[in-house]
Amino acid sequence: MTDTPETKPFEPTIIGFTCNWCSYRAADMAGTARMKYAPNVRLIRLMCSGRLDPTFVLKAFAGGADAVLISGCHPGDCHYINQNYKALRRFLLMKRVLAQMGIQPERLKLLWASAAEGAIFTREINEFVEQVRALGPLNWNTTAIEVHAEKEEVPA
Amino acid sequence: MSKPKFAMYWAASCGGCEIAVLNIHEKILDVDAAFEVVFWPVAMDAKYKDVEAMQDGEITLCLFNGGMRNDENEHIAKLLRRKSKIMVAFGSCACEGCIPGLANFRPIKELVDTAFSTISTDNPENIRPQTSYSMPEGAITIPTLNPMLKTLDQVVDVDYYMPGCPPESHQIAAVVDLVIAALNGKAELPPKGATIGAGNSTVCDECQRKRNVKLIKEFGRIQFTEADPELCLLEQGIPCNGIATRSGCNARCPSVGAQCIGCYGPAEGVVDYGARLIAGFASVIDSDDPVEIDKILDGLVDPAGQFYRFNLAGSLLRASKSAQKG
Amino acid sequence: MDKKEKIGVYVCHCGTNIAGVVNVGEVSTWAAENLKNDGVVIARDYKFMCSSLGQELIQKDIKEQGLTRVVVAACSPHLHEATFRNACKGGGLNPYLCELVSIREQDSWVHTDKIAATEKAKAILSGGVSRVIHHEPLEPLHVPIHPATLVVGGGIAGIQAALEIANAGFPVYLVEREPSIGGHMAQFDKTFPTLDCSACILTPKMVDAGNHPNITLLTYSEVEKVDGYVGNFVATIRKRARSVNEADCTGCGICWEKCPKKVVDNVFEAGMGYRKAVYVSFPQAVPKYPVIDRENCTYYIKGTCKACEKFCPTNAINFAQEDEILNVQVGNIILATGYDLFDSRRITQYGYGRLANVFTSLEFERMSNAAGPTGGNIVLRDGKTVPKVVGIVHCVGSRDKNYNEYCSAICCMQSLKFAHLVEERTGAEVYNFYIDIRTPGKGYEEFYHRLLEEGTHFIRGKVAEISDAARLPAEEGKLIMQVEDTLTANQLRVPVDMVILSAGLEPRHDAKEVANRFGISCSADGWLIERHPKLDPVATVTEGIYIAGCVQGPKDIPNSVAQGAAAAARILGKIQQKEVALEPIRATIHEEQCSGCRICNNMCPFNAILFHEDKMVSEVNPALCQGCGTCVAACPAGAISGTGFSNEQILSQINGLLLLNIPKKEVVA
Amino acid sequence: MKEYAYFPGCSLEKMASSYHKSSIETAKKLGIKLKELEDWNCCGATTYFYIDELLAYTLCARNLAIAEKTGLDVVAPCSACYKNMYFTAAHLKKDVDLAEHINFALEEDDLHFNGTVGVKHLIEVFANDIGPEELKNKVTNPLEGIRVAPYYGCQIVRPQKDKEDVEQPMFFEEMISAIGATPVNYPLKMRCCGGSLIISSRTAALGMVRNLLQSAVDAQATVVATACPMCQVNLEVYQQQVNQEFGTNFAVPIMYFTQLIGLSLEIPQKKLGIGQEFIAMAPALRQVIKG
Amino acid sequence: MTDTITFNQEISNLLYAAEGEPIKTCIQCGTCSGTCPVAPYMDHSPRQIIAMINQGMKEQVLESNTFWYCASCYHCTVRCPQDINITELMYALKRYSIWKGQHQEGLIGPTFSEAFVKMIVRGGRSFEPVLAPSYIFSFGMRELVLEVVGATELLLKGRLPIMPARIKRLDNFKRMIGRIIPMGGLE
Repeated sequence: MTDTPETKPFEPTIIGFTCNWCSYRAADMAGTARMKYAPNVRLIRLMCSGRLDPTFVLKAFAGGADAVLISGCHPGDCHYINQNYKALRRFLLMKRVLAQMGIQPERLKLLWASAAEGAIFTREINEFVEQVRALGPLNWNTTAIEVHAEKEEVPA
Repeated sequence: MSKPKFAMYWAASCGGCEIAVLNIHEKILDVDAAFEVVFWPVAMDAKYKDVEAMQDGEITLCLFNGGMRNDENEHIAKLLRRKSKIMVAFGSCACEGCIPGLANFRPIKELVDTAFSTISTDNPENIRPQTSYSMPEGAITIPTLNPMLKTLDQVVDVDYYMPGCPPESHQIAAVVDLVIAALNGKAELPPKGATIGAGNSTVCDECQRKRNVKLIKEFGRIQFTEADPELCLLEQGIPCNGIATRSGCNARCPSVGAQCIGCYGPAEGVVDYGARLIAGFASVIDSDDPVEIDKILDGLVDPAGQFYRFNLAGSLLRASKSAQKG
Repeated sequence: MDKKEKIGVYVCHCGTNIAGVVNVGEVSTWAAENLKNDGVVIARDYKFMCSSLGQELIQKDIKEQGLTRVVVAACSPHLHEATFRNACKGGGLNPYLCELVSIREQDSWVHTDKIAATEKAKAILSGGVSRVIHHEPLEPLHVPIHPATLVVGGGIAGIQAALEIANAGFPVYLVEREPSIGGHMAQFDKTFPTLDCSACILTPKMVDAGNHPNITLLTYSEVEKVDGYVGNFVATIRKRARSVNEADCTGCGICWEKCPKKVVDNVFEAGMGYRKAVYVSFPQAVPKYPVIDRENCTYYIKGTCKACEKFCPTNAINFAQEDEILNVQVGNIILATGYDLFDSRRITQYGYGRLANVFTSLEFERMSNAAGPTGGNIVLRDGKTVPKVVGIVHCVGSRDKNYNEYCSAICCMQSLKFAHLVEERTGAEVYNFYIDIRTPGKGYEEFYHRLLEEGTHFIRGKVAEISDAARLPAEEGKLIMQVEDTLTANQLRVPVDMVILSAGLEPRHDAKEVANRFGISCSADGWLIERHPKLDPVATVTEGIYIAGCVQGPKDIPNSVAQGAAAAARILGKIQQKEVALEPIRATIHEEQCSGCRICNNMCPFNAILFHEDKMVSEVNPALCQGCGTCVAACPAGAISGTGFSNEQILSQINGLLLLNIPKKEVVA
Repeated sequence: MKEYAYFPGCSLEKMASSYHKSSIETAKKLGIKLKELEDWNCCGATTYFYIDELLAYTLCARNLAIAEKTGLDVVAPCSACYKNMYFTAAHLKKDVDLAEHINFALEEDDLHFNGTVGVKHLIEVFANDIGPEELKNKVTNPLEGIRVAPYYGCQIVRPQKDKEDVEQPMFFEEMISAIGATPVNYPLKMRCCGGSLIISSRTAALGMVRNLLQSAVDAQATVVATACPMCQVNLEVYQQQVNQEFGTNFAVPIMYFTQLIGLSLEIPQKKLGIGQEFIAMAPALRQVIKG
Repeated sequence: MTDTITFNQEISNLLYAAEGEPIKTCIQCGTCSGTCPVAPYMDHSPRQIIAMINQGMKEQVLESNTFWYCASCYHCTVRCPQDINITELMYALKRYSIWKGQHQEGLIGPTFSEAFVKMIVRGGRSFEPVLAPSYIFSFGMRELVLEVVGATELLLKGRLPIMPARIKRLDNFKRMIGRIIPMGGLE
C-alpha cells in the first residue's frame, strides 16, 4: 500500500502533544543535552495532557499525520495533581474508536516523560518513528477535505 | 407580482423529512400562501428539465434533504444550488450524513454485496446492477454510487443548516414563519452558514432529569437497565448522547426514558461531534487504573457507531479507511 | 476572521546554534512567500533575536509596518517567551499577541540532517503563524493578597519562616502536630560541622516564635482542610484537646512530677526514655503547657486518679476539654512538615531490634544528649558498659533500590559527627563503613579531614550483615560486621561492641494526603514537588503555596533554614504587592451554551468549577483555575473555552504543522 | 485430600532415598498425596545453567509440561530442583519467544508448556497447606527437649520470589516448635553450605560446612534439620573430611525435616529411611522416640 | 553505536533471560563481596569482577576462578542495592568461558559441568559414579582416599546407585534436546 516512490524510504509525519511541565521540558532537555532523534515528530505544547481534546487527534489524522503522540507527566507527578489520568481515560477510549475507523491503534501512542527524562523521550520517539514507518503511510483520504474546490459558484 | 418560489428535494434519505414538513399541519397553508411550490418530487409531479429551464437563483427557498450517495444526487444538488437563492441543508442527512452515512464504515462493494446477495435477497445468478444497460430501445442508465456518502455542504455551498432526524415540526413551523416574515421585510434572516430551527446548547439543557457529578463504574445498555425515571441517564451508566447533541428537540427521547442518540448533531461551534462524546464519556469514568478503565469501556459496545451514528459523513474523518479505499 | 492580521516572522540564527543546522535564510524567505495568505507581511532572519538589537527590530516593525501579530522562531518558550512578549509590549503590541516557536531545542539541537531540519523548521514556523492569528490580547489577572500566612510544621524550617514573616510585621499562624515546636532539631545534641549545641541555637528561636506578637502558635494541632486560592485561602485547623487550660497553666511542672503513669517516649526520646501521661515533650518545650496523653492517662482508662488535677496549683487541668476547630484566613501557605526516619528494622540483616547493641542515629542522638535518657553517656543497652569499638554504617536505607534510591544527604556528615562524639566521650575506636563520603557544604570537607586526623577508621564498603556469630575467640560476645573493604578487596569481619545505623530520611508517612489536602503533588519518592528544581525550589505549581525544609527532600539544617527564609521572602514580596498577577491562561464557561450536564464538575482538582443549581449552569472561578484546560477538552457541548490554548489556536496550529504534507498527500489521493 | 505432582529429583532416587521415603510417608500421614511425576527427567541442577541456559530451561519445561497434563501443581523436595523449575516457569510465562522456542522442542515428546502449573517446595506445602497448628494437633509423640537447628539453605527462599522475608524467615522454626522440639536460633541458618562446590571447589565447600556446623554446635543443637538433599549430603557425608581438614570433631546428625516430623507422628523409623545416615541419630533423640 | 561489541555487552547479552538491572549500573559498594560466603577463596571478589567487566578486562576475568567458585546461593543478589542479578552474571560467565573454551588451568568446574551435562543428555537423569572420572584425578592422594572411603560407605548404606538411571522416552528426550542444540554439540 506504499504510495511513496521506492527511491526514498517512507518518512512518517507525526504530531506530538506535550504538556508544558514534564514532557515539553523533557524535549527541551533532550535538546540542551544535544541528544539526537528522528525529525519526524512535530510538537504542540499544551499546558497539560488533560487539555488534549480528541478533536486534535482526529484533526491531525484527517490532516495527513501518520501517527499521533500524546505525552504528559508520569502518573502521580502531574503538575495539576491528576489530570494526566483524565488524558489516559480519553486515550483508551480514542484507541477503540480509531480502530473502528481503520486506524491502527499503534498509530496513537501515550508516553509519560518527566522533565528529567530527555533520554527516555528521545528513545521512545525513535522507537515510535520506526514503528510507524513499519506500519506504512496512513494516507487519510484528504481529497474530500478540499471540498471548496469542487463547489459551484453561487450566483451573485 | 408572482410569489417567491419554493423547492424541496430528497437525495439519499428516508422521506421522513417530507413527512415532518407536512406535520406542520395548517401552517402548510401559509407555505402555500406565501410560496409557489415549483419543485417537490414527493408532493407534486415535476421534471428535472423544468428546473434546468429556470433562471439561476429563480427559486427563493430550497429545502434540500438527504446525503450525496450517487452522481444523480450531486447533479441535482448542484442544479438546485444554481437555481436557488436560499439553500437549506434540511435534516440530519443533508447536514451530516445521518443513517445513510453509516455506510461510510464499510467499502461500497461490501454494501452492494450485502444488498444483493444476502439470504433475504432472491438473486440466484447473483446479479449486480449495471450503471448502464443497452436494450433495443437504447441504453438505460442508473446513477453511479459514490465510494463515500458526502454531506450536502461537501458538494455545494449551503446557506443554512436545519438539523434533526427529522427536524421537529414546531421548529420547521418557526423557520417557515421567519422566512415569510423576512420576505416581507418584517424580520432579519440569520447570517449565512447559521444553524436554524435548533438551540445552541445541548439536549441536557432542555432535559428535565435531575443531575449530579457523574462517576461511572459501569456502562449498561438501556434495554438491560432498570433506569430511575427522575435521574440523568448517563449518571446511571446509560450512554446517552444528550450531553453533546444540539438542543432544539425538547429532549424528546430522554423525557420518555430513552437515551438520546444524537440526531440533532453537534452543538454550536463544535468541530467534531464524536470527539465531544469521546471526551464526555471518558470524563465520567471513575477509575485511574488502565485495566479497570478498559473493563468499564467494554460496556460501550461499538463506540464509533454510538458516537457517529448520525455524524460520520460530516465528521473530521468522514469515513473509515476501508470505505475510502472503496 | 474578517479583518486580515499583519504578521511579522522572525527567524533566529542563535549564532550557529540554529543556523548551523537549519537554513534560516531559506526558512524566512519560504515564510514570506508561502505564508502570505495567512497574513505574513514581513519575514526576517537575524543573528540573535533575543539581543537588544533583535528586540528593537521587532518593535520597529510593529511601529512602522503596523504588525498585529509576531512570531519568533528561536529557542524554547521556557527560555525567552517572556523576553519577546516584553519586546512586543515595548513596541505597543499586547504581549500575548506574540508566539515563540522552538526551532532550537526541538530542531537544530536534536537533528543532524540539515534538509530535514530545515523542512521541520518551516513546519514548526507555519504552525506558529496559523496559531498566532487566533491569539487574543490578554491582561494578567490581579487578585488581592491577605496579609496573614499559614506555616505548617514547627521544625527549624517552619520556625525560621514564621519569624522572618512576623518580624516583617505580618501575622503568622504556626501549626505543629506535636505538643511543642522544635522538630527533629530539638532532639539533636550537637550540630555538624561546628558542633555547637543544638538546643543552644534552637531554643532562642523557639522562644521568639512563642512570644512573638505576630505569631499565633497552634501546637498539638493539624490542618484538616484548605479552601480558596492564592491571596485568599481558608484553612480549617483542628486544635486537639490538651486537657489543660492554657490560660491558667503556668507550666510549673507539678502535674507531670506527680503523675504516677510512666510511658515509653517513642517520639522525642526515640523509645530510649520515659515520660509521664501528662507531659511536655522536653524541658525547653514551647509552649510550656503540658498535654495529657489520653491513650495512657489512668483517668481516661480507669476513670480514677486525677493526681494532676489534685496537685495543680492553678486548677488548669480540664479533663472535659474538647477539640477546637478554627477557620483562619491567610494569603499564603508554607508547608514545612519535615521527614520521618527510615525504619532500620526493614533491613533485617543489620539486626536492629534483634541485636541489642545496634542503635539508630536518632537513638544515638538522644543518648549523646546531656538532657537525654543516659545523661549524655554513650553506653550499651545495659545502660552502663562503655563501648570499646563502635561501627557506624552509612547509607542505611538510602541509595538502595530495595528501600530508597535517593541519597539522604545528611547521613555522611551525621556519621562523621557521631564518630567524633564517640571518640571524644569514650575514646573508643570507631569504624565508618561508607560507599562514598559526601561532604558538600561549608566546612564539611574540613570536618571530614579533622576526623581523618583524629584517627577514625574509614572502610569503603557497604556492610553486608551484622551478626553475633563468633567464629574466632576475638569475636566472642561482639557484634561482627561483615563487609568487603573495597579498596583492598578483602572480606573483613570487624568485631565491635556497638553499631550505629545512620538511617536515611523518608517522606512523612502521610506526605501524600498532605499534598492532596493542599492541592500540590508528590514525586514518586513521596517528597513534595517544587515548581522548578533549580530556579524555583520553594514555590509549588499551586500559586500561594510554598515548601521549605525536608518536606521537599533530604536536607541539613543550614539548607532548611535557608529554604524557610527563602519561602518567607517570596511571600513577603507577594504581601507587599498587595495583589498578585496571574497568567491569564484560564478556562471560561459560556453560560448560554452550557447545558449544565455537569461533566466538567469532576474534572477540576482545584475545585475551580462550581455548579449553579438555580441557573443550571457551571461556572469557572478564574482565581482558582490553574489553566490546565482539562475541562475545556472535556466539555461535550464545546461550551468551555481556554484562553491562550483555545481550540482555534491548537487546530490551526495542527493545520500549519501539516501544511507541507498536504501536497504530498494530494499526489497520493 | 490434597494432591500434588511429586518431582523427586535424581538425588532422591538413591543418594537421598531416606528423604524420598520420609517425604511420602509423612505427607500421607498428614493427608497429602504425592503422586510421582511420570517419566520425569533431571532438572539440570545448577550445573546445567553453566553450559546452556536454553537447554536448562528445556529440561525443566519438560517436567512442568508433564505435570500440566496431570493438572496438579509440582512439588519438589530438593531446593535446587524447586528453584530451577519455579524460575523456569516464571521466565517462560514472561518471555513468549523463549516459551515458543522451547515448546517447539517439547513437541518431540508430545508436550506443551502453557504456564498453568504452579511450583512448590515440599516444605512450603507442609508450612502452608498443613501449617503449624494442624501439624501440632496431629503430633502424637512430641520431640520434647530436642534442640533442632533449622537449616534453610539457599534456594528455598532465594532468589526472592515476591515480597517474602529472605533474611529472617521463621516458618521452619514454627514447624519445629509444632512437633514439640526446640528450634535453636543460630546466625548462619540462612548461610550457604557450599553444596554445589563440594566437587569443584572442595576446600571452599569444606570451610563453609565447618562454619555452619560450628554455628549450630555453639547454639547447642542436638540435630540439624534440612529441607534439601544437597545440603544434607554435604553437611553429613563430608563431616569426616571437615574434621580432618580443620582438626575439629564434629558429629552432628543431619536429618531431613520430614524424618523429624515422621518421628513425631510415630511413623516407624525404617519407613523414614533412618539407618542410612553416616552419623548415628543423637542419643537424646533416641530417648524421646517410641518404637 | 559502535560496531565492535564490548565485553560488557557480550556478557549482558548472555543475561537476556535474567531479571535485574544492567551490570554497568554497579556502584561498587561491595555488598555482594561482603555477603559472599566463598569470597575469601576467590581470586577476585564479585564486585571486582563486575568492575573488571565494565573495564573490558576480558582475559583477566576469564582467568579468574571467581565465577567457578560461585555457589549460586543468591545471597548477593537479594541484597544488591542496585538490583543487579549477580548470581545470573556468574552463570553467564561460566557459559561464556566454556563456550570460548577459555578458563583457569586445573579447575574442576568446567570439566565436571560438561561431564554432567553429557550424562543428562545421554540418560536424562543424574548418575553419580559416572561423574567421578571427571574430577577424581585432579585430587591429591589424601582427598582421593577420603573420597573412596566416602563413596564405599555411601554404597554400603545403599545410597549409591549401581545402574545408571534412565528415563523411559529417551529417544523423544534426545530429539527434544536436538531441537535446542544440534546433537553432538556436546558429545
